[in-house]
Amino acid sequence: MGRRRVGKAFGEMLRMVWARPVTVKYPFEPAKVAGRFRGKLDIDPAKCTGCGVCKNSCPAGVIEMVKIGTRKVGDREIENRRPVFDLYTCISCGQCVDDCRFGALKLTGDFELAVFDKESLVMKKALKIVE
Amino acid sequence: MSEEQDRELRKTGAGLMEYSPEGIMPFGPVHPSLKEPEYFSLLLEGEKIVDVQARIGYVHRGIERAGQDNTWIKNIYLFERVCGICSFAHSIAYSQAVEALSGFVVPKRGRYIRTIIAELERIHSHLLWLGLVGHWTGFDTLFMWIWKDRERVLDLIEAITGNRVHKSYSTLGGVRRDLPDGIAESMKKEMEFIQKRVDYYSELVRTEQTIVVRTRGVGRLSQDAARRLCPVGPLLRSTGISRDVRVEDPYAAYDEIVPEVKTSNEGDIASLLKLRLDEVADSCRMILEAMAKLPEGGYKIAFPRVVPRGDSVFHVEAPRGELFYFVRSAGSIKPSRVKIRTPTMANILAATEMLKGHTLADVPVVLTGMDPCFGCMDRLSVVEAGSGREWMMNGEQLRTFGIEYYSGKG
Amino acid sequence: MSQAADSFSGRFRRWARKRSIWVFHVNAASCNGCDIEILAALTPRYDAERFGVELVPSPRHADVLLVTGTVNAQMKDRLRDVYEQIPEPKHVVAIGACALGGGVMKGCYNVGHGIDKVIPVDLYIPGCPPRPEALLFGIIKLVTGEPPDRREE
Amino acid sequence: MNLTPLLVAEILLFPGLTFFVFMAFILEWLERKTAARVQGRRGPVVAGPFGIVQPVADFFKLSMKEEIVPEESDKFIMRWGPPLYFAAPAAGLVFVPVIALSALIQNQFDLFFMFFILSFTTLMASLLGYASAGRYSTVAVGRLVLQYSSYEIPMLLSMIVPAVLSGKLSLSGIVAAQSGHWFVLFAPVGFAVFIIAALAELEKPPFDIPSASTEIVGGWMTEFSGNTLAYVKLTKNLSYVFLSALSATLFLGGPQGPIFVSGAMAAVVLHTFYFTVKLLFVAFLIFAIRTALARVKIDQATRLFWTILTPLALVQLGVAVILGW
Amino acid sequence: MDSQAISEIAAKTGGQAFINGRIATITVKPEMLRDACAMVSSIPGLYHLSTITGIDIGEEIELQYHFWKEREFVSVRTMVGKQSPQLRTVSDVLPSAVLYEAEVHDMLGVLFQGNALMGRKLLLPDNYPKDAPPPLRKEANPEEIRRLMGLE
Repeated sequence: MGRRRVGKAFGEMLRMVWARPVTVKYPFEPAKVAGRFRGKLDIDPAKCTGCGVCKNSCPAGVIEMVKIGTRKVGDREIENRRPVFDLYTCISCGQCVDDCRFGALKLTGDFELAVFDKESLVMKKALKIVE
Repeated sequence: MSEEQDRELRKTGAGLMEYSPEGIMPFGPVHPSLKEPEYFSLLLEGEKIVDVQARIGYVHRGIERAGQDNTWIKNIYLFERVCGICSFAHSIAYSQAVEALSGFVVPKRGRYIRTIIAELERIHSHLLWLGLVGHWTGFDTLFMWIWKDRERVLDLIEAITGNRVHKSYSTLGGVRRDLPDGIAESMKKEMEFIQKRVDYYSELVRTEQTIVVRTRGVGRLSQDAARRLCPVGPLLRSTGISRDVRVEDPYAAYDEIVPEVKTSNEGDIASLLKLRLDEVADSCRMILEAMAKLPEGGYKIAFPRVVPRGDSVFHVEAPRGELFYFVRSAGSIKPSRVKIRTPTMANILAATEMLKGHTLADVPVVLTGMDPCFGCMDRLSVVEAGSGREWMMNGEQLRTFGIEYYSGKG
Repeated sequence: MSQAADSFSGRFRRWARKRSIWVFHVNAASCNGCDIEILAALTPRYDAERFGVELVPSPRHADVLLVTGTVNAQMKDRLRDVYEQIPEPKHVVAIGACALGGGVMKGCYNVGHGIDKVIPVDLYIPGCPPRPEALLFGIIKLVTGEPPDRREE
Repeated sequence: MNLTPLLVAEILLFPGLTFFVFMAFILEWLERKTAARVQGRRGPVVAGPFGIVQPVADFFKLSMKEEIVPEESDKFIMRWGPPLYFAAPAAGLVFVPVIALSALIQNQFDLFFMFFILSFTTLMASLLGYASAGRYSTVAVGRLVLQYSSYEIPMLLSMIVPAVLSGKLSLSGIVAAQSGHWFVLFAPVGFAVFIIAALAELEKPPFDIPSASTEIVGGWMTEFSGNTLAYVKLTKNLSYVFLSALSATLFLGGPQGPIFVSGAMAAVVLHTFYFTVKLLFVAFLIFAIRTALARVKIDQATRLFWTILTPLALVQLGVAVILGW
Repeated sequence: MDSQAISEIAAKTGGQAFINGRIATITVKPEMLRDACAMVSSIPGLYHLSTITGIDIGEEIELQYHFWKEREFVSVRTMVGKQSPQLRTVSDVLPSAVLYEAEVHDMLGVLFQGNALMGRKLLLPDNYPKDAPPPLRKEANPEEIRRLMGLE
């Protein structure tokens, strides 16, 4: 242990002058994100069956099942439902992805989500395709 | 006081202060010292603190109540968000309390991985705190350096868990995913880097005179007071009482990867600096040891949706100290009561004790010294912005006091 | 003022505002996750100062108010006070799932669902918490994407 | 003193007000950029090449913002205080020789005027803080005055040292007496004391006690906004220039340099060059100290100034008296 | 754990001791709570009061005082009626209980006589609706509370 004095940090400061700054180039260059990064939720509408498991597993109550029509199974009318995601309040935990048996959901690495209007973050993708 | 006067008083202070009608003027709750907001009413005499009272609750959200309405699994994500800094400690404390109730045993690999993440989190939390001590004492260079190094720990956490802050990694019955491939090498590299930097920082904080005069002998807590007020974590250990949940009541894989409990007899902020840096170094060692010993096999078991009836008490050593969970199950898909006692709640009394007799300039240092996490404390409740402090005194009084104090001195 | 001079001063004003963004941060009952990410955005790795972002201690100095957390009953008035103390033109950025819509705290009894019910919000940055890069992206979008300038309205 | 049109132009443009305001912006930029560098970051980048106009953008943005004047505050002082505050270092800089060995305006006793300017700046700051009637401002003003009363004595003592060495009481006279041997060689301690006191005057760490943001928010500037804030910030930077210029003048020989040429234009260029280099050197010195240290407490600062720096400055003064004699 | 010491305390305070794995529970009457806590905390090493848990169990409010030492927990348990729950404070023998008691007071409305923090809010907002039950009581409705506080 060295002697106590004022200005112990000078040495390191001088060293830092010659070291390269660690600042990333973002936003001038794309950001490097870890492969596992949990970013924006995405749905593959083709795989979604509307079972509603994701709705039950979502801790933030992001998912709402919306009726988009009916289909006939035998002689019964069954409601066709598809999830709508309020992505602005999604916490990207990935529980719905874990629980989806059909592999329709996945978390992308997308994080550039800032918007002026939060309603534009509501993801209605699953509804459109079926229509 | 008339309503008009009341309104007048509210007009100044840039909206940063609260005003209470008894002629008491607390400072806060929105205060620029970043991090969290807490509330202490300080009764000042000039710059000297005569008495301290804590008013918490600016971050109170009501998480305990919400936990009773959520299913067992959803609660992991909820409780994790009690606090952004020790989020993993919350999720393993809760998971293990529930696992203890149902009697399932987590596979060894899962327990090792939990240990590794918990230690990574300790490193990140301690470094964050150390940087903030730099910030609060006006040493911004130190703050920047430490946060620069801390990013590398966050990179590791992100690579393993997928998020820098809220790990969402522990689940009932283990961890959600296995460690990614090739993490061992980068872990080794980063840990060696951190160890080197920690050596430098502990040298720096022990020998840089301006830091020493701000921390030595400041915020002293005696061992007696510590026994009386029951603080936890580094604050307790800094008074010479060797108590660490990881050693005394091992959970996860701490029975095989044994931490070294550091203590100090000084009980002041300077000793806390040293203690926390030593703990970071020790965590690096434990992570490397755990990576070397990492057993093969499953990392998770399937967990039922219903948890058997019973009470469970569990605690873990979060970066700030003992984090306590009480879980009661009525045998349904929801807990019937979850009680969380966060480390800051236990430390707050000790901190008010530590503040007495110091001056205003010591407040940030002492408060950061205990590493407050008001988000945690009000958990169920939560915070506000900046660190808030209040000090009791009305404007006129304060002005007069200030003038008298300074003219007396200057 | 002549047309040309007006457009010059207008352009100059926009130029200055785009390059000097002083932020004030209010934690309205958040878990600290977003707060430490805001701090991280200022530290060497992300260095928001590159874009003229500076964290100021008093709302009187600020241009942009960063709000994290689901605002609770105790913080509600504080938040509104702070908002009113900021001189025009001012912008509010809501950060994190809680500030946008309550996030995982929706079931709690002491939270509001989104700060836009308390003060007007110009930009929303979702995420729990958003990465520092996402914050940089948001701030730049805020100043270059020409958010409504309320003073001129 | 005759005010000729040329002199007026010199006072307003070069090397007067405009030049020093320009230097103030450049110094702030350099300070931020260098701080960023030693902290491992880049600092301002987007405003102009390498972010060089960042301080300008800050200044104009602030001046175009709404100004909020607290209702409790003293409106008169809030309105007229900032120009006065700004005028203090600006007036002082006119007495500093830059382009020649003698200043634009000189007087036999202008060192006393410097004393006055230094006190006046702090006085104005405390007046402004007090007038704004915020509680944080009030605490800050208390600290400001206490700090002022402790650094003033060593600062003035160390400023008298060059006067004693040269036997003159004007800045131009002191500069003229330094040809070939700068006073820093005879009075290194005086120089050090002056630099440390300058840190306190400028409220930079470790003496940023009156504006410690983690303790008392914005210090005495908490309640300012818009235009007032812009000018207050500019004045702080101008004071930075002023104190750097003053120490370059008093201890480092001002515009004196090793090479002299004949010819008026060349002499102006060289003198300005030497002066700027010295000014930047002192600014960097102040800056390096400020970056490497933590803030001390007010009682510690007071103790430092009264028990260590004042005796040191007195000893230096004694030595200077013997040397000058 | 000293199961003997535990049962002795139980016997002295007229309560029942129950040991389940690493958790020992002593159930006592509210009047004896303070004595029981004092006795438990005087067992060497057991001075650390982790927290006080309050649970609304329908007719009554259950309070558990958790003490901790090494691998063992000792919980002192008592029940108070829900109508006007009152207890004597233990903060004079266990100073660290002050905040925990205040928290239980906030959350469940239990009054601890002698605690300095009674009657003021610790965690709850100042404008917490007066007619709403404390938030952790079973009858409290989070939605309703939010509506009353104007958070909707």
